[in-house]
Amino acid sequence: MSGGLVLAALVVWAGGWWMNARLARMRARPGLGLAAPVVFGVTVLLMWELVVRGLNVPGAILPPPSAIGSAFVVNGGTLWEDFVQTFLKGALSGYAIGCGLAFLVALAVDRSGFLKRGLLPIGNFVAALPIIGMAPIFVMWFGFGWQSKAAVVAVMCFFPMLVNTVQGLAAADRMQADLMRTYAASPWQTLAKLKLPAAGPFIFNGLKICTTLALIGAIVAEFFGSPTLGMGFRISTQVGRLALDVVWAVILVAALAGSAFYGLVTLLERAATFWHPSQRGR
Amino acid sequence: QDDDVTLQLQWVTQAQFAGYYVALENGYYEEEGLDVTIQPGGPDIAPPQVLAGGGADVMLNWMPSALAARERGVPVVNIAQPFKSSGLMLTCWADSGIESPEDFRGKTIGVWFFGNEYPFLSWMSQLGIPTDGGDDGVTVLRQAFNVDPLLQRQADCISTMTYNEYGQVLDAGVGEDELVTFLYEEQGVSTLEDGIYVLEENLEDPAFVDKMVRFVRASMRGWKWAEENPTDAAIIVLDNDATGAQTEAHQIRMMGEIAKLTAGSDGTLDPADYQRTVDTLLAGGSDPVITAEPEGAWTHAITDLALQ
Amino acid sequence: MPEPAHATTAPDAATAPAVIEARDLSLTFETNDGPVHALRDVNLTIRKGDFVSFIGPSGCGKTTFLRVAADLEHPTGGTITVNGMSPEEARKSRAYGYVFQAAGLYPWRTIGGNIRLPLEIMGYPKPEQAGRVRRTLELVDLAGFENKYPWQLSGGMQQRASIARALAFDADILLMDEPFGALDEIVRDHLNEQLLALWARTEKTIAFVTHSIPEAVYLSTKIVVMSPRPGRVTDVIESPLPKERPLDIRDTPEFIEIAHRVREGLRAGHVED
Amino acid sequence: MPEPAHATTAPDAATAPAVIEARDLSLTFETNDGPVHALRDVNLTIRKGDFVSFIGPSGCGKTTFLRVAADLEHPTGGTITVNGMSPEEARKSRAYGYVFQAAGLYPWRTIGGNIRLPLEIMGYPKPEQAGRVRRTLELVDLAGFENKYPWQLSGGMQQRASIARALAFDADILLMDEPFGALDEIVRDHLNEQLLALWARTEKTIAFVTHSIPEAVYLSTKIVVMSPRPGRVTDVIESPLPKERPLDIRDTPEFIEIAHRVREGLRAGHVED
Amino acid sequence: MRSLIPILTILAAIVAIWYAGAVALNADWARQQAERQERVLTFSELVAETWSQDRPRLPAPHQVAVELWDTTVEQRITSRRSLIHHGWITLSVTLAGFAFGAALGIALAIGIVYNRAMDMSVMPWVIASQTIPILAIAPMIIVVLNSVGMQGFIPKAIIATYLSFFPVTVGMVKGLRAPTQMQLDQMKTWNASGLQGFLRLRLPSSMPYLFTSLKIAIAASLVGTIVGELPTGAVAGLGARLLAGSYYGQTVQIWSALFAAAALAAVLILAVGAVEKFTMRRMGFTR
Ligand SMILES: Nc1ncnc2c1ncn2[C@@H]1O[C@H](COP(=O)(O)OP(=O)(O)OP(=O)(O)O)[C@@H](O)[C@H]1O
Ligand SMILES: Nc1ncnc2c1ncn2[C@@H]1O[C@H](COP(=O)(O)OP(=O)(O)OP(=O)(O)O)[C@@H](O)[C@H]1O
Ligand SMILES: Cc1ncc(C[n+]2csc(CCO)c2C)c(N)n1
Ligand SMILES: [Mg+2]
Ligand SMILES: [Mg+2]
Repeated sequence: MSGGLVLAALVVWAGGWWMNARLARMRARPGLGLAAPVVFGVTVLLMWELVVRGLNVPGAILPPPSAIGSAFVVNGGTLWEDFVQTFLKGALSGYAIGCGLAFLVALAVDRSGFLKRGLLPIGNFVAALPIIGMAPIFVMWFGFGWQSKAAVVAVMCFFPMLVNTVQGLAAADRMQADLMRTYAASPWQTLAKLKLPAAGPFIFNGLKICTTLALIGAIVAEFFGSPTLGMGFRISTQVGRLALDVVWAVILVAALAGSAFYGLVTLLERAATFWHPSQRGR
Repeated sequence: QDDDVTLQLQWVTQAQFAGYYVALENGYYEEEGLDVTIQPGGPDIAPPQVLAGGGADVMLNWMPSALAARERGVPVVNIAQPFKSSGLMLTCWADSGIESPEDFRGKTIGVWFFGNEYPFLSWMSQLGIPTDGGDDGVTVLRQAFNVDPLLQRQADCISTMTYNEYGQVLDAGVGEDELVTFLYEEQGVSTLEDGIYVLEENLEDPAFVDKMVRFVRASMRGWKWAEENPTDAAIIVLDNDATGAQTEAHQIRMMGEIAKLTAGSDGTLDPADYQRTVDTLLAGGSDPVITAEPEGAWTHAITDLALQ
Repeated sequence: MPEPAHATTAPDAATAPAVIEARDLSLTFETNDGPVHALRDVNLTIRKGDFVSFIGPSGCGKTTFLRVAADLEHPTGGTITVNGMSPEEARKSRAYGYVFQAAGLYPWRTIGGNIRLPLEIMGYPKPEQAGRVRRTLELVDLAGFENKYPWQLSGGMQQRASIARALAFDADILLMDEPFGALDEIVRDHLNEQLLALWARTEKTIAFVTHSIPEAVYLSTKIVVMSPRPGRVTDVIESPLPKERPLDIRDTPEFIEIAHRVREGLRAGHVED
Repeated sequence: MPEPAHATTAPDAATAPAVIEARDLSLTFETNDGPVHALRDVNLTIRKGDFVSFIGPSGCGKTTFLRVAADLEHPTGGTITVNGMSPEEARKSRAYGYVFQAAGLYPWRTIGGNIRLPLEIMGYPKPEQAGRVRRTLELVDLAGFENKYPWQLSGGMQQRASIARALAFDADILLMDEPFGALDEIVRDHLNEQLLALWARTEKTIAFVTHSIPEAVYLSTKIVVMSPRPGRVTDVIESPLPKERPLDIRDTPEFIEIAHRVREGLRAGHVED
Repeated sequence: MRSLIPILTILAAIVAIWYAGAVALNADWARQQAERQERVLTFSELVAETWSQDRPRLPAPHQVAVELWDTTVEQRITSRRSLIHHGWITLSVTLAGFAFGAALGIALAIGIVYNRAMDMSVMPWVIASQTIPILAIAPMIIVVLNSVGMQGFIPKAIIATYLSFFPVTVGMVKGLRAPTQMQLDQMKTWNASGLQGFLRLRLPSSMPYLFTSLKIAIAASLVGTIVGELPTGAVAGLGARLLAGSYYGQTVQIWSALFAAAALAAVLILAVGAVEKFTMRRMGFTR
C-alpha cells in the first residue's frame, strides 16, 4: 500500500506537469499568470502528502501538509501573536529604521565624493559579515525584546539599501543632469525633480531585497534569546517538543508573510515607477 | 568485527559527557567489541528526533524531554541512568531582594526552553506563581545558553547548571556572596537528567539488547574512571573538542561538579526517582509536558545484565 | 581654404550686437590615451538674430562648442562670452535654452510636466506656467498631448516636446544639438519649416548643430564648417538666401551652390576613418 | 498617383528571373490596442540583379516587408516566394544575408570572429572560413582589423563589419535594413560608393531600406515608395540612371528630378503625426 | 594611493567610534568590578579597564586584533585552536555549496528560459522559497539527512546551496534573456540550431549577469555554511567558533570569528571578481 501511495505521487507529478504544459500553450488571459504557480504548488503539496504517508515518515521528522494545515488552524491565535511580535514589531520597525537610515546616508554619500570613496568599500566588507553572528551580540546589547530583533534587521537591510540607493542617485544620465544645469537648478531642485525619480527603480530594488532579509533576520535573532513568544521562539521550542506540525505552520506563516510583504512592495514599485520600461513591458 | 554504535549527545562536547569519551579513549568500548561514534549535539538538535530518524542508535536526554517525545509518538525507553541527581538551578542576584521562591513575583527570570522549561513551569505552578508577567507573576525570558542576561542584569535570575554556567558566573568575577541559588533538587522539583535512551522497538532485537548491555557496561566503567581521575578525564574531553574553544580550567572544574551528580549511580534507574520526575511533570501548569502517566518508559533489562 | 578664420566679420551682419563671442577658444580633454584636442583656437562671433549652423564630421567638436557656451564644459584656453557675460553668469541668468541631441524627456513626467519642469525650477507663478505650457505645446503642434507620457509618443513628437521645453521660458538664445537627427526626412522638413517660422517671429538667436548639408543650408544665415582633431573652424559661409524660405528653395541653383561649397569644405576636412 | 501597383512590370527589367515575388501580401499584428495593418495587399517583383530601395515614413512597413521575406514574420494574407520557394525554405537553404539597422556585432567576438560566426553555424570547413573572413574584410576595407573588438572601431567601421558578416557566406540575396542610418554624411557617401561597387561586381540582388531620398536615388535601379497604415506600395520608380554612378551624379538634373518625384510620392502618402 | 585616503579616514573614524563605544558599553561592568574590590576608578583607569575586560560587551579593536593574531599566526594551522583550520573547514563547505548552487541556479535558469511551463510555474516558488527562514529548517535538514546516513559536510553544503542558488537563478534568467530580438533574429536568418543559439549567443550574453550573481551567491553560500554549522553540534568551522564563543561568554572570540568570516567573504568575492576580470578580458568584454 505504501508503494501505491508513492506511485500515486508520481502520477500526481506527471499530471501537474501536463497541466502546466497545457497552460503554457494557452493564450494570455487574465488570471492565467496565477494558475500555473498554483498548479505547481498544489502538485508539490500532494506529492509531499503522498510520499510522507507512503514511506511512513515519522511525524517527528516531517509531518504531512494535512497535519501542518490543521496545526495552522488549531494554533491560529498563538501564531497571530507570534506574527505580531516578530513581524509587525521586530521586522517592520527594523526594516523602516534600516532602510530609512540607509536612504539618508545615501543622500550624504551622493553629495560627497569623499564619503563615497571611503564608505562604500568598507560598506561592502561589512555587508559581507554574516549577521547570524551579530544576533547574539545584539541580544546582549538591546535586550530580549523586539528591539534587538529590529537592530539585527536594520543592520541587515542597511547595506543593500545603501548600495542600491547610491547607485540609483547616480543613475540619471549625463544629459538629464546637464539639463538641470542649464536651468541653473539648485541642488535640492535637482534632487527632488531628477535624482529621486530616476533612482526609483534602484531604491525599490533595495527595498525588495530587504523584505526577505527583514523577516529572516527577525526570526534568526529570536533564536538567540526572546520573550516567550515570537515566530523564532515558537519554532525553536516546538522543535524541542517534537511538535513539527506547529513548526511547519510557523514556517508557513513566515513564507506567507514574506511573500505578501514582497508582493506589496512590488505593487508600490509598480505604482511609483510606472514609467520605467521594466514596468511597462507587461 | 566490532559492532557499530552511534551515540547522540544532547549538547556540545564538554565534561558533562566525560564518561563516554573516557570509555572511548581508554578502549573500554573496544574491549566490549563496540565501535562507538559520538555525535555532539547543539542548540537546535533534538536527540529524540535524531533517534526517530535513525541517525543514532542511542541518545542521552533529560527525562522530561524524553517523556514528552514518548507522548509525541517517538517511543524512547530509558535503559540506564548514570546521573543520580540534578545539577539544574536558578541563580539570582542577592541584591534583587530574592530570598525565597515567593520573592520571584514581579521578577524577570531566564529559562532554557527546548524541553528544559518543563521543570520550571511545573515548579511555578506548584507555587501558584503565574509565568506570564505582571507584578504578581514572573516574566520569563527565553534564555540563550549563556550567562550574559544575568551579568548584563537583563534578568534577576537565570537558569544555570552547577557544573557549567554557575562557574562561568563566578569566572566573570562575581562573588558567591553576591548570588542566591535555588537548586531544583532542594526545592523538591528536580527531574532526572542525562539518561541513556533507545527506541522501544529495537529492544525486541536480542542482538541490539546485547550491544546495549555492553555499551552501558563500558560507559559506566568510563564514568567511574572519570570520577576518580577528574583532571585526566577533563583532558580527554578537551582532546575531543573539535572547536578548540574550551579551556582546561573550566573543564576540570566541570568534571569535579559532574562527579558529584554521577556519584550515587551505578547506572541503574531508581524507580523512585523516576516516579518523582513523573509526578513533578504531571503537576505542570496549563501547558503540561505529559498528560498521562507514561508506561514502559524505562527498563532495567539492560542494566540488570550489564551489572551482573 | 586660405585664411577662413576671419570670415566671421562679414560686413552685413556686423551691425547687430554680439551674443556669443569666442576668441582663441581651446578645449583639451585629458583622457587615459592622452589629451584630446576637441577645440583649438576657435574664433567666432554670433550676433543677435543670427541662425548659425555648425556642420562637420563626427567628433570635430560641434557639441563641445555648444557645451562650452552653455557652461557645461570649461575651456582650457581663450575666452568666450555669452551676452557679454561669462558662460556661468549667462547660465545663472537663464539666458539660453538648450535642446539636446536626444529628446531626453523625463519618463516619469507627462509631456506637460516636462515642459513645466524649467518653469517650476525658475519659479514662474503657477497660473502662468499653465498658460506657457499650453502655448508652447500649440507652437510645436502637440496640443492635446499634454497628459500623455513620453513613451506614448513617437520619436518625432518627443523631439518636438523637447524643443517646446526649451522654448517655454524666456531665453533669447537657443542652443540646439542635432535636434532632428533621428527623424525621417518628411517630418524633418516639416519641423525645419516650423523652426524657421518661429525664429522669424521671435527674433531669437539660434546655434544649431547638424549632420545634414541641406538642413544647414536651408536653415542658416551663417554656416560654420569644422574639421576634426584638433577641432577647428575651417570655413564660415554667410548665406545669401532670403529670410523667407519655402521648401522649394532647395531646388534653386543658389541653394545647390552653397550646398556644394559646404560639401567641398567638409570633404577637405574629412579624415578617412 | 493612379494605378502605381502595376508599375513593377517595367519592360526592361522583365527579362531577368524573379527573386522575390509578393502577391497581395498582407500582415496584421494583433496588439492590445487592436490590429495594426503593417502591410496590405503588397504586390512586388524583385528580379535577379535588382537593387531595390524601400522608402517611406516611419512605421509604413518597410522593415516588416524585409522580415517577411526573411521568414522572421509570417504574412496573414497573400503569398510571397523567395527564389521560387517559401521564405522558410529559402531561409533554411541560406539564400539571403540580412543586415540589421544597427551593426549588432557581438561584443565578445573580434571583428574576424563576428564574420566567422555565420560560417561556423553553417558548418563551413575551418580553412575555408579563414579565407572567406580575409576576403570579405578586404572587400569592406577592413583588412588588418580582424583581431580588434567591435568597440575598438568607429561606428562606420562597425557597420562595414556587419555588412561583411552578411557577405561572408554564399547568399545571392542581400536584405539591408537602414544599414547606414546612424552615420554622418561623408562616411555614408563613401559606404554608398563601395556598396554600389560591390553590387556591380557580385551581381547580387539587394533589397535596401532607407530614410534618405538622395541615398535611395543614388543606389537603386528601382525605388519602392510606401505609405503607412495600412502599409501599401504607393509608387515604384524605375531609375534611368546608368549603372556607373560617380558621386557627382547627384548634382545632375535627372537625379534631382527623380529625387523630386520620390519626395512628392512621399509627401502624398505622409500622414501628419 | 589617493583612493586610500578616504578609506583610511573613514576606517580611523570607525575605530575611534568603536573605542568610544567600548568605553560606554563596558563601563558599567568595570564600575561593578571596582565596587567589588572596593576601589574607586579614575577616568583613565576606567578607560583602561573597559578596553581590557575578559568578557566585554564590546571588545576593543586591539583585543580582537590580538585574538586574531593568536589564533592564526601563533597556532599550527592544523590545531583546533587555529582560525585558519576552522576557516578552511568553512571554506571547503562554502565552495562545495557554491558549486552546487551555481550549477542548480544555472540549470533552473535554462529551464525557465527555454520552457514556458517552467517559466510560469516555478519562478514565484523560487522567490517564496527564499522567504523561509533557513535557520529554522537547517536543523531539520540536518536530521533528515542524518537519517539517510549523511553527516557533516553534505548537509551543510546543501544549506549553502539553498541560499546560493537563488541569486544565480535570478541573474541567469536575466542574462539568458539579455540578447535583443535582433540578435535572436540574426541567429534565425543563419538557420542556427537551438544549441548553436545557446552556446554562441545566449550563454556569452549572460556572462556579465552571471558573474554579478556569482559574487552575491558566494557570499550567500558562506552565510549558509555558517548557519549549517550552528546546529550541527558546533563541531568545527567559523560558525562553531561563533557559537562556542557565545556559550562560554567569549565575546572576543565571537568578534574574531566574525571578522574572519567577513575577511573570508571578501577574499571569495575578490576571487570571483578576478575570474570575472580574466574571463571578461578573454571574451573581449572589457575595454
Ligand atoms: N568628456 C570627454 N572626455 C574626453 N573626450 C571627449 C569628451 N567629450 C568629447 N570628447 C572628445 O572630443 C571630441 C569632440 O567631441 P564632440 O562631442 O564635441 O564632437 P561632435 O562634433 O559633437 O561629434 P558628433 O557629430 O559625433 O556628435 C571627440 O573626439 C570626443 O571623443
Ligand atoms: N511585433 C510587432 N507587434 C505589433 N506591431 C508591430 C510589430 N512590429 C511592427 N509593428 C507595427 O507595424 C508597423 C510597421 O512597422 P515597421 O517596423 O515595418 O515600420 P518601418 O517602415 O520599418 O518603420 P521605421 O522607418 O520606423 O523603421 C508599425 O506601425 C509598427 O508599429
Ligand atoms: C538540545 C538541547 N539543548 C540544551 C539542552 C539543555 N542542556 C543539556 S545539558 C546542558 C548544560 C549546558 O551547560 C543544557 C543547557 C537540552 N536538554 N537539549
Ligand atoms: Mg555631437
Ligand atoms: Mg524599420
